[in-house]
Amino acid sequence: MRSKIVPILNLLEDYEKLKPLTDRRPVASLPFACRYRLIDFPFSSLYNAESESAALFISGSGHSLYDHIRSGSTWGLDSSAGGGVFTHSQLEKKSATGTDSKHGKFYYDDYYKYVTRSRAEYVAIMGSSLLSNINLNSLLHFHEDKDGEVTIVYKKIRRDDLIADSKLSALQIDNEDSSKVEGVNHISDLNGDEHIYLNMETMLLNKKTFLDFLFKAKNEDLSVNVANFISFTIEEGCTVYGYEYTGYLKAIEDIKSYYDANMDMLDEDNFNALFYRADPVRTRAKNSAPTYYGSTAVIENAQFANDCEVYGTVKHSIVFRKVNIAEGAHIENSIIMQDSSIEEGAVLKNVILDKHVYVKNGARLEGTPENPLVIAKNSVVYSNGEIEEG
Amino acid sequence: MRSKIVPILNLLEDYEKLKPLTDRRPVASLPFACRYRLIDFPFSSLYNAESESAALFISGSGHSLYDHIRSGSTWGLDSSAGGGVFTHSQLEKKSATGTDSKHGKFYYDDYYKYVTRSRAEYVAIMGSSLLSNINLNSLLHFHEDKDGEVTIVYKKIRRDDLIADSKLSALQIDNEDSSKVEGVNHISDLNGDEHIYLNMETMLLNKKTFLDFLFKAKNEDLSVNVANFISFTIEEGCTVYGYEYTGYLKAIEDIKSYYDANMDMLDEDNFNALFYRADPVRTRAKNSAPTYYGSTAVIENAQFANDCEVYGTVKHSIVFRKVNIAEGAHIENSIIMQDSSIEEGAVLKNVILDKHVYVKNGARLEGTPENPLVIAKNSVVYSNGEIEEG
Amino acid sequence: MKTETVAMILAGGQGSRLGKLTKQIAKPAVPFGGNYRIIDFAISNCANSGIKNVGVVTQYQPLVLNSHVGNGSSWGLNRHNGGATILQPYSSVDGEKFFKGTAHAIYQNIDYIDQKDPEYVVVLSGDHIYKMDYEKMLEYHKRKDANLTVGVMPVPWEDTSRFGVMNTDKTDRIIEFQEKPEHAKSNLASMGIYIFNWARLKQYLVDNQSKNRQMEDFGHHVIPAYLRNSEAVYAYQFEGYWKDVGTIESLWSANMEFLDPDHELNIRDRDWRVYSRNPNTTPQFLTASARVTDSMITDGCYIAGEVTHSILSHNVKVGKNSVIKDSFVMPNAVIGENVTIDKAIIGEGAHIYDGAEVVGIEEDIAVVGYGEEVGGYSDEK
Amino acid sequence: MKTETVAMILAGGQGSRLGKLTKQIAKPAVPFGGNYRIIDFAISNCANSGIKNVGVVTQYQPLVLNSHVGNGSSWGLNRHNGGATILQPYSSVDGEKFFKGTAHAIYQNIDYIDQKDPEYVVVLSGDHIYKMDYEKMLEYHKRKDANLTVGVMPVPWEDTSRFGVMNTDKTDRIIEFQEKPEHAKSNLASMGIYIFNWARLKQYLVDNQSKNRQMEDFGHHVIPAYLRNSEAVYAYQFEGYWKDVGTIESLWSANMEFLDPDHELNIRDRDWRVYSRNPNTTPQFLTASARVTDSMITDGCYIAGEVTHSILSHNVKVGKNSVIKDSFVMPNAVIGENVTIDKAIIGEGAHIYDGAEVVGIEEDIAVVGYGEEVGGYSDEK
Repeated sequence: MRSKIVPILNLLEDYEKLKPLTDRRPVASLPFACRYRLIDFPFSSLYNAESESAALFISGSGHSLYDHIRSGSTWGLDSSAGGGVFTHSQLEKKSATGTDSKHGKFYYDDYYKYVTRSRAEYVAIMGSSLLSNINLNSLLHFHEDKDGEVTIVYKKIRRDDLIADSKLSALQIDNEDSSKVEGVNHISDLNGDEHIYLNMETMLLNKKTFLDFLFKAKNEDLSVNVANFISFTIEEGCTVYGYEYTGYLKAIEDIKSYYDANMDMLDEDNFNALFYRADPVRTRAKNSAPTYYGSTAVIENAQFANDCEVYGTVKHSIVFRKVNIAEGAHIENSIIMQDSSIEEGAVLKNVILDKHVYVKNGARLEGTPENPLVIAKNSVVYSNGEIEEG
Repeated sequence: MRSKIVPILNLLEDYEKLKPLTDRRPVASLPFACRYRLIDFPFSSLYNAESESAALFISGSGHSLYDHIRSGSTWGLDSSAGGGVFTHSQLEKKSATGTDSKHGKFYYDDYYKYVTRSRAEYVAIMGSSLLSNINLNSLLHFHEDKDGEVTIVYKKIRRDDLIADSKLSALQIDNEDSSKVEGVNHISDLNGDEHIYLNMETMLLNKKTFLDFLFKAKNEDLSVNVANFISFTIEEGCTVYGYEYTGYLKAIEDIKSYYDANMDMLDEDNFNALFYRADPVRTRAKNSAPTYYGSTAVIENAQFANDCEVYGTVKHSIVFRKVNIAEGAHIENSIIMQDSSIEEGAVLKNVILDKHVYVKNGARLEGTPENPLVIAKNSVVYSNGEIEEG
Repeated sequence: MKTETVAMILAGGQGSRLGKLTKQIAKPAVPFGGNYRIIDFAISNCANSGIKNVGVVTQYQPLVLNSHVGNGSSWGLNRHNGGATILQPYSSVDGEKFFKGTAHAIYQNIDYIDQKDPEYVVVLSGDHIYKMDYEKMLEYHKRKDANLTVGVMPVPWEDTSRFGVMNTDKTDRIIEFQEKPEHAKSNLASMGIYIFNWARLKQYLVDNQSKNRQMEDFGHHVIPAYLRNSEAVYAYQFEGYWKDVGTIESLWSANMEFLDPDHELNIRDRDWRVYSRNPNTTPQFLTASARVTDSMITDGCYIAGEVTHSILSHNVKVGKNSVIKDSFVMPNAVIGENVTIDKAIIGEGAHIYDGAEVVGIEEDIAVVGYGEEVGGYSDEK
Repeated sequence: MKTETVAMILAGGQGSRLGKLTKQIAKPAVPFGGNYRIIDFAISNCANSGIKNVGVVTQYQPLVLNSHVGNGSSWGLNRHNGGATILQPYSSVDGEKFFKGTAHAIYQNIDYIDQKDPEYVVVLSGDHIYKMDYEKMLEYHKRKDANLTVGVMPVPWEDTSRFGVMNTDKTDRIIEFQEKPEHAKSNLASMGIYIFNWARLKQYLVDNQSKNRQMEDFGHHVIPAYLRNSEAVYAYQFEGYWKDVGTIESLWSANMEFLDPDHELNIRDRDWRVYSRNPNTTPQFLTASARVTDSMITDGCYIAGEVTHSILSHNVKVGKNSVIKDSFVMPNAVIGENVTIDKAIIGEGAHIYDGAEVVGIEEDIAVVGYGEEVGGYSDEK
């Protein structure tokens, strides 16, 4: 069957609180769970719904993202015959027009062109920072069934599952019909122990609704972004339905929520909810050898990618590709990204090592679960604890 | 045979004088000769030498370049098993370090990492703005034969083949041994009718020579770029040989030289020199239908890509993909980029239409060979000559 | 991922009525329309109909077809677990497996189909020129709750004796099948396009083979067996352009029709593209002496002569003062100066030397074979 | 682009000594080492030796092999006009072409090789585990100005009767060939690796076929014919690790050797990588009850039990209190709780239920076939 969905990925996401991890990469290319990047999740949703194209709206240079996506063939987004990945860089526009475009503002013309040339009937809008695994076909069935103009995905969570100064929003759900959306609230206006309907910023729209909106937004020079789009459509009189997502969700808004999302995967229920469902998560294939665990290795509740060599102790941790862990090294509650090396006697607790970090003999690194210690890419950590940034 | 060359493409090229064509694209992705972009030429040199990887150093977001390159598979630079395209964006570095890196400065560490992990013995450095088709295998044989440390490619031209304020340089060739390079001059210091040895900024170096240089440059915080690299190596006491290129060459430094290069292709000798040689030029394949020439079409010395429909008169012009030319339209000495439409009775002389320009019924656009008229991307040209930029 | 539909394209035939054009390559691999090979239409129909798994069954001179089809990436098939797979004879513990007929070719590739585990199998020919939405036919098949739906089209009554003819009742159910009948009861001809419920077809193929009953050909064996057993067999009527290019004359006239910018095949329709493997070549160069009207020209051509109402495939060279009219020239042909070509098909890589003439008439199109040389030796390179 | 070398990998054999492991798939497609299939070693050798055109000749149960090898992109072969091509039997105007022996398989695929127009053809087996730089062997071949170079390696004298043995003179020229001799004159055994000058080999194959002389097998017919005619035939001695995994015991011991991090096969050598088609799967999950030592584990595994000195391929599940020792487990096997596996090979997708035991000894390794189920039915999903 031909895909009925034309998807737009809004990757103009806020990365300030995720620094230094987002120094050289957008939120969408943050590494996650040994072998993935956050973008893999919405991309895999597209793959599982057999979408043939995706438009990406990116801020900054997108360099690391392009390197990961390449032709998009991993997710069936190859462009050799129709379809393809279409990228739109905010930056490019800026330098072309000489004006400082507002962060997150829609580029109406690019959207218009992309959507009109597709034969698909519905527009899907997704992001990457609300980690989840959404079945777009189910969403589509729901949307066709309800026959409204917009369907927005939400999850019922507690207010304090989110960070204090979260920039996300919550939906007001109709008391009579729990699938109808009546309005949108800022999270910051809500109390800590309330149950809320988190706006997952993933939605399905009728193509015509979307094009009408673009036309109006352009003519009236509106500044509408994903966050306030729903309030806008409700004000415009559209019928907006809410689709409840019941799978794993984590809003990645700062270092701690990023760290927690990774640690969550060590809980089998969370891991299975995100990965072992009918909709597998795909990432770019890399040639690799199996991981070797030496006779001195002690492993307890940990996840690894291929291509590691492990002789030390690893507990409750997430280890990416090509990591070497020497005999006598001790790693606990940590995230070790690819190409890192941990020498004998080093001790790491509640640490995030970015890519290609070298921890020398006997060095100690310790953060707390509330405040994990982040070591920047290419750093060398010396035995005396001194850190040289790369 | 395994490739002996590890190539570096320096695409930090000056684009100021090529505006508005370079408003939204680097020099490397300028469209050329109906179906190519400038980057296709060095990439095809790599393909023909069976290189498996390339490092690209890009300024700005490189968005249009990434979209063209994709996985690099067109040029055998696919990364599924070793090799691949490695991109390094100057911009990324800037925002990461907070300092304003000097334009064109080498990023020593990225170079170092890229070169050391290759098994190849020689480093090739190339650019995209000196349009040519260089056989890297011949260059390699020459280099191995001479057994020097550096071989730089030059072409014997007249000073006034270049623009008055050219930023290029010329080599000083040894009187005794015409293959030895003794120094480098700025073009701007040379007289108009002199024969000069243009430094084509394409070179082959021994890997060790290159790594030694990186080490020194980093330690001493030198600011070396491609243009002054040769003087630097000569000062350091390296033996530098010059390899004479005798094929087609055009230095694309401003709109006129870009226009001339395209018009040059309508001369069979130039066309054959650049395209019909043992080393074919490859570009990303696109699905297309043959071009249809209607019964009213009058064509004289013109080139077309597939997917056009032509009913009008086209003389001495270059026409890209998906261009429609209505009956009664008249096009002369012009470059029409893809997706443009020219309506009945429109007259175009010495014009460059960027992509997706719509020229309405009866509109007249006229430039001169010395100063071709450029119409920016997405513009609409109305019958009364009014131009609406897109 | 569940696969709803697998398409099996039968591309095994030699197509001997195409004479020297099918001596070294299978008929579906014969060039067509400047930028295509015949099989591109069937594969593109699959791609445009959302069918992502396509088995191309072949056993005759498969090299060109194999490298053309590859993994199907040119048609965007290599996505979402889909892809094109070339299916050739092989041996197993049961012995060697050559294909003896259309149905037998499916039987021998049961393993491939079972691997994909589809609900429906669409069986197609690799040698017809048409655009058809198999998804609509599949919707019809489901709506009718059919076990087999046969694609049919009305043909002139006087031609019915050349076709398999389907007699239908008012509900479009097929009640009788006549193979090349002298006195046809209907003018609905089978297009060789079938949608089967896979489980049922497999049962027919396996059961009958194990009982040594002949089940080699769809027309001769399978459809009659279905009808005998009162299976739900329906006819799906196709109305558009459809052409079997099985002879030199039909190949030529299909190209001439294709050339017409107003033809219903409309090659420029962006909503139903015909995909192919695109060669890497130069722009088309029309020199000052060229005169090209009412023609399709493909990238890589160099034209210094006159081309009227013709299709030139990629990399064709035409010298000065040569005239090409009402002809189809395949890729890489070289045509010298002062050559006359009229109502002809020029094979891939053929060389027509200076001053030569290749002239046919509508009823007897002139053909130059692949790599064939015509005319004396000139001093050109 | 000129092609210097084409490699032809003979992957046609059933490998019947591997018993149930080669019933549905060809021997070169049998899984190995956690992340690989046997043929990956030969294809990776080609890729690392700079050979970009690889023909994989196969006729026995080719489906798995075909989808594994594809166009060779997993090995980076699909670049620069190169690529892997699966060569199966086909029919032509000369009749049907099944392969009767190693040399005959090359003969039947002359068209493929001629299309690439190489100087040299490297003939390889698809079922050996080794790392070898064919480029060095080719340099030797050129230096010796040979017409045929045979890859050889010293074997223990007592084993010579199982091999084709090459007697060489002081210049390494082969002066005599003994096939499985009772009294060998040399201990240099043929590895089934040949470099031929293509023009000469083609001449031998075509001439002799046309004269109805047998030229079916390299060992039995071609090499003796070359020697009879005093062609320049040289032996190239290989010194590294090489293993024919033709039996259950040798497949098992090759895996056990592969596991050793200090083994000379060194799978982690970045300068000579062994490539394979990589499945898309999850990270490996070692739970709190897992105990994994001296083992290779692959992505997608979920381990709650104990694994010692074993290789687990991707997506293997091991339940609590199960013990796996000295074993090789193929992909997608599911091992329940309280299971004991020792000195065993567990086939792809096999299911070992709770409490079952699969225990072999070094001389008689236990084997569970593909998709086979062992043990009673438990209440697990």
